[in-house]
Formats: sequence, C-alpha cells, structure tokens
Amino acid sequence: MKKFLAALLVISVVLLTVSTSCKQKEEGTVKIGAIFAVTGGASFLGAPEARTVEMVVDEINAAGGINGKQIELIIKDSAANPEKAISFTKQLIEEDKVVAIIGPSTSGETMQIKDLCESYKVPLVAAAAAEAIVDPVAGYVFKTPQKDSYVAKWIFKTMQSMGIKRIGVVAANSGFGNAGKGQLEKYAPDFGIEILIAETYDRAATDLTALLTKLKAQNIDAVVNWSIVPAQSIVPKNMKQLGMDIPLFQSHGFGNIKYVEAAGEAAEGIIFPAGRLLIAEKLPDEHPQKENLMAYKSAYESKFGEDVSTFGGHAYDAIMLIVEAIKKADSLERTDIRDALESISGFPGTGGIFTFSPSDHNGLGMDSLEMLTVKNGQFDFLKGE
Amino acid sequence: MKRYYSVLLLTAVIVIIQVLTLITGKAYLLTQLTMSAYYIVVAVGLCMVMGYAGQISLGQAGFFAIGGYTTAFLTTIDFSGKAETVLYRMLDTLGLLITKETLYGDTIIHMTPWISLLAAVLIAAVTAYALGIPILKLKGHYLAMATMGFGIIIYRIVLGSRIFGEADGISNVPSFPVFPGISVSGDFTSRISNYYIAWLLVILGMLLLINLINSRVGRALRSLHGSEEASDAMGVDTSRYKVIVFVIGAVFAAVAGFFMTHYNGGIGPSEAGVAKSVRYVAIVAVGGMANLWGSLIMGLVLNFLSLRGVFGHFDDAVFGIILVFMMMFMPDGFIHTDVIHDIKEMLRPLFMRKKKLKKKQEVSND
Amino acid sequence: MTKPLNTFNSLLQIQKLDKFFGGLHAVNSVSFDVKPGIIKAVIGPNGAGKTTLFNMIAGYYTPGGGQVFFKDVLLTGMQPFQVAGKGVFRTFQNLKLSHRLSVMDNILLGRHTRGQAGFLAGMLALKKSRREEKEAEEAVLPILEWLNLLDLKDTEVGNLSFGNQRAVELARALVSDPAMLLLDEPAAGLNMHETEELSQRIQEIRDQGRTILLVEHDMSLVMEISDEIVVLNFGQKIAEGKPKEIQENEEVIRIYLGGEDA
Amino acid sequence: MSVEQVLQYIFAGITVGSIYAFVAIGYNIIYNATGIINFAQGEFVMLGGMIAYTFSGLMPLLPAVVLAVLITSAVGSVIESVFIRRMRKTSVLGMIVVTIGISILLREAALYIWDEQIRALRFFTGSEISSVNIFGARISPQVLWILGITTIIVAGLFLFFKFTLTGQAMRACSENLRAAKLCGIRTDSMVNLSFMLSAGIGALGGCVVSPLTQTHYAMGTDLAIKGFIVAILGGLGNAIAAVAAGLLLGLIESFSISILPMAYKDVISIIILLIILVVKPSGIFGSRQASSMKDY
Repeated sequence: MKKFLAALLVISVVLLTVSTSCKQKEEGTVKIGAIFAVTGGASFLGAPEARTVEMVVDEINAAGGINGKQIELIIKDSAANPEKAISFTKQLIEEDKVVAIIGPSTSGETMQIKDLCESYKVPLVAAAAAEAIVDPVAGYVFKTPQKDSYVAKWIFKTMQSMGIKRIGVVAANSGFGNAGKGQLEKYAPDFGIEILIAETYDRAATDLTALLTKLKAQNIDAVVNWSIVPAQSIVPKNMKQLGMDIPLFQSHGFGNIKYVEAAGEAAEGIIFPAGRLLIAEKLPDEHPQKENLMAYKSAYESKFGEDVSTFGGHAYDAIMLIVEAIKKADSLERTDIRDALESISGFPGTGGIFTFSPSDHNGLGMDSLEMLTVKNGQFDFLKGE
Repeated sequence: MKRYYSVLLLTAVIVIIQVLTLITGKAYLLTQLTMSAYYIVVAVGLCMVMGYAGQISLGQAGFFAIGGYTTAFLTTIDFSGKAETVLYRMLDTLGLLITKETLYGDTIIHMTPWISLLAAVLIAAVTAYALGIPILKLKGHYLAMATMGFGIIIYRIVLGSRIFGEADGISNVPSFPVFPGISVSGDFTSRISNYYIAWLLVILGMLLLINLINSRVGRALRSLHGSEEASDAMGVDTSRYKVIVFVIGAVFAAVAGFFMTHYNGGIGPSEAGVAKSVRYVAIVAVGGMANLWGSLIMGLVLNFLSLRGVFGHFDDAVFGIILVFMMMFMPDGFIHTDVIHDIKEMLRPLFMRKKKLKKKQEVSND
Repeated sequence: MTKPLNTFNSLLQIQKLDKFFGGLHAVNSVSFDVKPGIIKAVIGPNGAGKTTLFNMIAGYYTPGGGQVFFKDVLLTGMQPFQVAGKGVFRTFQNLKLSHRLSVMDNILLGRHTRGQAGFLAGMLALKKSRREEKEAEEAVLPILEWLNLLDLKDTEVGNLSFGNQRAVELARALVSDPAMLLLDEPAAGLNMHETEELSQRIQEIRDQGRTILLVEHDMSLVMEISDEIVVLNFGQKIAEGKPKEIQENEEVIRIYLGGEDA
Repeated sequence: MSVEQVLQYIFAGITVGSIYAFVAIGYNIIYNATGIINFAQGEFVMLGGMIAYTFSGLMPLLPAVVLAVLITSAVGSVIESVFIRRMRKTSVLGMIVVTIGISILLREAALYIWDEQIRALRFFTGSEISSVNIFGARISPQVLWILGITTIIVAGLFLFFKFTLTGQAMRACSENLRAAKLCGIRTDSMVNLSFMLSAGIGALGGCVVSPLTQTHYAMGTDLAIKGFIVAILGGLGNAIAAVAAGLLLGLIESFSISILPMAYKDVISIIILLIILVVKPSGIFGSRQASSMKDY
C-alpha cells in the first residue's frame, strides 16, 4: 500500500512538472533556445558556451533588450547525447516556439538535428565545427566556428614556409579529431606534404608515450595533433619526455590558456591556428574585431573568474548573430530572421568577420585565423613567416 | 484471462493520454512519450533477464545499438547510380527499394527497413546467443563485468569505425513505412500514429512477456532466480534457459533500437554507452526487479522527464541517487507486484465509507 | 565401461565412486545397489562423505572415478537436470525454495520435466501450453491435500513455517511422479511431532511403489523406516545391511559411540 | 624494432600498468574485507588528484598530497558507514547497483565542486620537459615516482596484512565474516578501515599520476574498468598479483599499439578480460584448486 502511494506520488509529480513546464506564452519576449553539452563528455565545450550565452543575454536584457523586447533564453543540457538533442529540438520548436536555436556543441548532435530545423524552418546557428553542417547548405542552418579545412590549410602553409615535408598526424577519436584528420589527409598533397603516419587514439587517453614512440620511429619533421581535452596537453608533455624535439602543430582545439597551463613548460613553441580571441590584447587597436573581442573577454573573465576559450567565443558569435539578425529583420518571424541572417555581412565576431551568403552559411574566410604559438606560457603571434 | 486485465488498463490509459493531450493542446508531449515507449521496451526485456531470470546485464545498450546501427547503416546506403549492381537488381525485382527525395533536392534510393529489421533481430539474437553461452556461466560481479565488457566493445566499435560515423553517429536515416500511409518517423504530422506504433510495441512486448512468465518456462525462470540448484534438480536446463532469456532481452533491445533510430532519423554512440546500460539497470531496479509493470512505469516516468530535460544538469545525478537510495531503502522497488490489487486496496475505503454512510442513514431513518 | 551386473534386482547401482577435494579423499571407492521399492539410508558421522555421494549421484559433482547407473542407464557425466529427466528427484538438506514465489508455483516447478511447452509456446500462450498448465495444476492438488498444504497454496513460501517448507520441498520432488527420490536429511530442523509425520509420509511414499535413498542424522528415524542401511566413515563404506544388522555391527557401534577401544 | 624502441614501449606499458595497479589494489582490499567490488574505486583516484591540486595552490606539494589522501580516506569511510553498512543483507546484484550509483554521485559531486576543466598537479621532481635517459629510451622522472610509490605500497600492504594484528584481523574478516565476529574482531570497523585504506591508496595514486595523466572529473569510469580487468587478471583478492597483472596489461596494451590502430586498444583489453573470465575466472595467478571451490 505504501509503495503504491509512493508510485502515485511519483506520477503526480510528473503530471505537475508537465503542467508547470507548459507555462503560458509570455507576450512581448523574444524566445531563443539553446542546446549545449553542459555536462557529460563534451562539457569543456558546452559549459563555457552556456555561461557565455547566459551572460550575453543578461547584458542585452539589462540594456533594454532587442527592439525593446526582452530575450527569454531557454538552455537545454544535452550532455552530448544526440537523442536528447533531438528531443530538445522538437520541444523548443513546438512547445517553447522559439524564434531560433543556438548550438548544439558537438558536430554529431548538430547533424542529427540539421534536417529537423530545415524542415520546420527554424534558424539554427551551430557552435560545432564539422563542415557537413553547412555542406550541403541548408537554408536555415548556420555555424560559427571556422572551417576545419582553413585550419588544415593554415597548418600546411606554415609548414611550407618552415621547410617541413614529412609529418605524422595523431588525432583523438572524437568527431572533432576525425574530421580534422580527414581534412589534413585531404589537403596535404596540395601543399607537397607527405603524411607518413596517421593514428587515432582514444579521446580520454591519459598516456600517449607508446603511440608517440611509434611516431618517433618514423623519420618525420613535425607532428600534428588534432584533439581537444585532455590529449592536447598530454601530447606535448609526452613528446618532451620522449625527447622528440621536432615542432608540434595543434588544431584550434588548443585554444584555451588552461591547456597551456596543464602542459606547463612542454607547451612552449607549440604552433596552432586560432581565432583572434586568444590574443585580443595583442591586436592593434584599429583591428575591426578588437573592440568586440575585448568586450567579451573582459566581461567573461570578470564574471566567471576563468579565462575565455574559443569555444565560448563560438557561442558568443552565435547569439550575437541572431540578435543582429532579429534587429535587422525587426520581426519575430522565423523566416524573416533567417533571411536577415543570410544577409549579414562584415559582422565582427570573435571567430572572425562574418559575411553570410546563400551559398556560404559559415561566413568566415581564411583570414579569420591567425597562426599562434606559445611563448613564456602565453599565446603570441607566430612571427617570422 | 485475469492476467490480461492490466494490459487492458494500460491500453485504456494510452488512449486516454493521447486524447487528453489533444484536448489540452499539448500534443507535443507525445514526442517524448513515444521515445520513452521505445526505452520501455528495452527495460521490460531487461526486467525479464534481471528480475525474473536473475542475471544482471550491464550491456543492454550494446544490443540497442546493434539494432539501431544495423538499420542506420543499411538504410543509408544509397543505391542511386548503382543500378548495374547485382544487389540492386535483386532488391529491385523483389520490390524492396524505396526512392526518396532529400530536403536538398537529391534523390536517394535505399532498401526497405524491413530488411534491416530482420538483420537487426538476427544479428542481436546471434550475438546474444554466442555471448551468452560462455558468460552466463558466470555469476555476480563477474557476470556484471563480462556484460559491461560486451557493451564497451560495441561502444568502441561504433566509435572507432568509419562506417558507423565514429563519434558523429549516423544521421539522415529514412523513415520506416510500416503500412502504406503509416510510417515510423519524427515528422510532426505523423506524431499520433507514431505514438500508437510505439505503444503498440510496448503492449505486444508486455503480452509476450506476461504469457511467458505465466507459462511452464516462466515458472522455471522465476525459480531459477530463487535457487538455481533447485531448478536444476527439478529438471530445468538452467544454462540453456538463461541463454534464451538473454537472447529475448537482446532482441527486445534491438527492436527498440531499430524503431528509435527510424523515429529519430539517426543514432549516435551515446546510445551504446555504459551510462545508458546503467540507466536501464536503474529503471529495472527502481521498478522492483522482478516486476514488469514496475519497469514499465518507472521507465516511462524517468525517461519522459529526462528527455524533456526536467533534470537539467542533474540528469546523471538523479539516476545515481535513485540507484543508491532505492537499493538502500526500498530494495523491492517503488511499484508493488500487483498494481491492480493495490488500486483495489486503495479504493476499498471509499466504498466502505459509502456503505457505512448508507448504514448510518438507515439507522437514522429508523 | 562395466555393464551393471544384476539388471533385474536393482534400480540404482553405485560402482566404486571416488571423489577428491584437493588432498582429501572425500568418497573412497563406494559401491552399493538400491533395490526397487525400498527405503535405503546412508548414514555416517559428520564429514563421512554422505552429501558428497549424493551430489555425485544427482550430477552436481563429477566423480573422480566410478559410475552410477539408474535403470541400467549411466547417470555419471550427466548434468543435474538430465538426471532429473531420467526420473531421479532430490530434496536439499538446507532447503532450496524460491521464497518469493507461492507454494503452488514452487511445487509446480516439480512438474517441469512433465511439460513440453517451450519459450515460443509460452510467449504466444498456445493452446498446448495452456492445457499443460491446467493439467499440471490438477495433478498437484491431491499431493497438496495429502501434505495439508491445500489452504496455503497461494502463500509465499518465505512466510511458511520451517516444517511446511520441508513439506513443500517434498511435494515438489513428488509431483512429477518420480521412480526414485533422493532425500538429503529430510528431518533436519523438524520437531518431534513433525519428524513423526515425516516418517509416516516417507513410508507412504514407498508404499506407492517408489524407491527412496536418504541421508539422515536422526538414528531413530533411520532405524524405524529404512529397509536397508549403508554406513560411511571417512569416505569409505564400512557396513551395509538391514537395520538390525547395522545396530549389531561392532565397527558401526565403535564409530557412533565415539572411539571406545574395542 | 630497435632495442631503444622496445624499451620505450616497455616503459610506456609500465607507466600505464602501475596506474591500473593502483586501482586494482583498491578493489582487492575492499573485496578482501567484504566480498564487494566497489565500482566507485576509480572516483577515489579522481578525488585524490582534484583535492591535491586544490591544496597545492595554498601549500607545498607534500602536505597537499597528504591532505588529499586523508580527506579521500575520510570520504571512503563515510561512504562505508552511510551506504555500505546498511546493505549487508543485499544481494550481489544490489551491491553492484549501489556502488555504481555511488560512483555516479561522486563524479557529479566533483563536477559541481570543481568544474569540467582538466587539472594537472606539479611534477614531483623536474618539470614537463625533463626526462631520464635509460639505455637510449627516455622516461619522465614522474614515472620513477610512480614505480617507487607502487613498490612501497605493495611492500607496506604485504607487511601490514602479514604482521600487524589489524591486518590479520582484516584477513580473517575476508575468510569468514561471521567467524571473525565470533572471535571478537570488530568486523564493522575492519570493513570501514578497508574502505579508508583503499580510498587512501586510490587517492595517493591519483596524486602521483596527475602530473602525467592530468585529472578530470570524469576520469574515474575508465580507470575503474581497467582496474577491474587487472584485478580479475591477477585473481580477485590478491593485491600483489594485481601489480603484476597491471604491468602485464600495460605492456600488452603498449605493444598492441605498435601493431594495431590505437582506437582498438580498449577492445583488446576487454577481449582479454572476457577470455580470462570464461577460461580461468580465478585469474592467471590464481590456483585452479582453490577456484574449484568458489562460485564465479
């Protein structure tokens, strides 16, 4: 009997939450949905992204909102599960009736909901990197991170100038790592660079000396590592321990000063392409991105007491682009917002200067990236090209 | 016939919920109810394995993934431009090919999901059988770890293989036309039919399992949980029975994975992860282990809330708390074995009072 | 493989069974026969190897050597469930019942070998399966009545008294109408009244034409009901015969009276 | 393969292997005292690293590590007295479920106490870039620390169980809990001690490996699985065999990388686990005779 009552209790709680979660539609607000992997395996992406978006929305609301309307932000934590991302997307579209969606954090989730947003005509600005998100171009799907192919090309260009011919590639077996490895393999021949060995490792791997020993045995001039947490700090450490003194190139996934700290002295001299957020202070004042970059950086760092990362920057760009589009469209119709998004041009964000077009829903060029290096524990421009 | 009363009640509840959501204009709730139904199919299958036959399985998500990935892989093979291949001609003459236009204007020819359903069930059953024979000889921690090991292997394979989309999983899985005009897909317009398809699957699964539990074999399984030695002594081929139940659980999971993948239009590695397997175990544990109805109700409640994001960042923590506290304070689960009996018990005071009132009235009338 | 010698006189033949546990020779070349329709008891002090012997007959242990034949069929090497399939059923010293199941369900398990319906028939609730269930339930009723369990048939076994639990185990072993019963200390834990009842029942079972092999500590019970007795000590058979003969056997007396020098 | 390369693989294997061994030793201590496999063992390693990192900002390394070990031991003790002690009568299945639940709770708690960022403790000697040259192969000085501390722990445990009264009492509990109780051993405190001890050892492991492998709130699960494989490989309950098995698994994994793609490294170790479970569940060092008496 007691147990049945307990069951009844649970069921009534369910009904209660269901009925409360369907609040009356508040008139006069702009509803924006966000899906981020705040917890789970991709939390190092999703957590700063969610914090960033919350911060930006608070700022905008405090300053009077968009066109006089307050933003109502609905953040869903998908924990990087595609099935949850799908469920949440349907929820945001149908129940919450959002005007646009930001996220998800990972490429896998984004690909699962790409068609959903396209068929229900809801603008989606993804913070995930894979090129397939915008290729083929879906009318309603945009993304803010720079294309992987730009990163690969930048790395190869730099190698050319350094006289590097033979390289080894290691990548994490995450979507990010695999996509990057694919791009590197695709463009290497164009730059006359030979990949002697390409390996993937578990994305949670904590010791890679055995793998790097395999690389060391090859006669290579440089190593490229394409990964995110935690390997991007382990690879440099393990390389130094093995006495490998060849240059280490990393992907833009290295874009967080925390990773430099974790790698300590081993991080010195790592070369990687990244958006300008990481070196905002060192940009000349006349650079068009400088003002935005500094604004985001100082706001984020003073509010959360941690350094900015490029991942948070992607979310910053996503929300700012949507806000810009809504302002421009002066409408809360999803189609109008989409049209406005597509017509945005010359918009300075953290990842670069966005110029969308019907055939380009990424809107960034090669020049959105800079080659950086680590000097005295700080990010700096790679000089002497 | 008495055993089917609860199934009838369930059917009624399913219809009532659908009508209610329609009336209140909250039809969108059906999305998560449909998804939960598929997870329930896995849970009741596992309930049979764990609760009735007493064999823990921490690898159930692996079988779900086998079902899902098999169909995702097979039905996303595009045959357009491959009209010359033998396979194409064979499928074409049998009428097993479906032509579809994508959102981006391309034409895709893929095989009918009926083929992949068959493949999914076969692969899951054969895998479970081949795996079950050696590992079901183990007990306790050893069995738990062996099944978890199986789950991890499946997870690693889908994560490490290009054909399964690695970390991104497989998207753009076509819909599954069950009957002409009715198909399993995430399209908002076919939401109601999908809701009924999913719950029909649950009802079907429940009927099969309820029948099984009340049969000769089912009794052997239940006593297997109580004492394996005794079942042996009474002539039950315990090792064979354990393997077959394991296979049944695997097939339930694979079928659920198959339908979910078509409903969602894709699948990712998270469906194969150990965390998912642990969730299924949690649901069965909370439901009271040897209690199909408990697994069903808890599976519905927990998945529904989780898929709606009610737990927010605490999604995993909620499952952790449930696991610990249920085992500590209510090892028999929330839901009592006989729901109908409980409801009767609960309603009795109401009737009693009425009777008493009547009596009182009669007395006062005198 | 030696063929059994006297096919007509014995139902169960045990030939030179051996079992080692590490360095311990738990059962040492024990042989004896059980004639049909009698009660035969195996007795001996603690650790004499009685239960080990039982477990070898029932297929739980693989013997280190020797064979067991039942109706001329070799049981050795069979799994326990296969032994049951041949019509040899056992009970356990420390009851093995499913405490969460009803008396009826526990007892119906004993009918398992009588049924045919498999997984598919069960899941689909085919006619065959349902008919079988009905037949089984009907077959069980007289035995329930005989053991005074009829009123308790829907009770969970865990809620029964120990004596009734013993009765349930006995019923379970009986319902499939076995040719032979192996009873492992059936009186352990019973009070005097219950033991008396048990003694009565065991004899009734024999009178129905079944053969019984039992291991038992309670000497008076054994002497009262057994037709033949085998005595084991340190794994070896030291005596075999009618109760009277055993009572007068000097070696047996020596063992049981605790090493009084002969 | 050159000698230098072989050596390098061996060192890589030993490094990983000792980390696994740390977890496996923890499993064994608790298993010995209670017959429970504590699936939350990996979380103790995580907690050790996290706590030590937090304190290392405020004080020198040694006291930070000591504090981390003590605090984690206390956590182990609390877990035992709050959760495990009430569960004595639960089935093995229930126990598995509870310890998995505890591991989830510890992990989530760590996420909220700290955050999702990775952290690395300072190197005990030298820094990220220092390495020691041994016959042409290079290893980090931290690896020497790991090996040294593993050796000390194993020797210490051996002496503890063999020669101290408490150690002997704990062993008695593992043989037969009820008998130990009847002999006047306070079994409750022995079980509690076993949780403290294994949590402490796990935490120490977490501290020593943190400079190399870094510490992350979700690192426990993978370690728990690998540690379990090692514990089974060596034979459950045998702490010294666990070290040998850990090194063996580390070496197998390390050399498997030289032949196979690394993505399948885990598949290999799990296939080894399945084979061992099926063929010889008493572990490669366990005796067949003893195993025939046990239920697997």
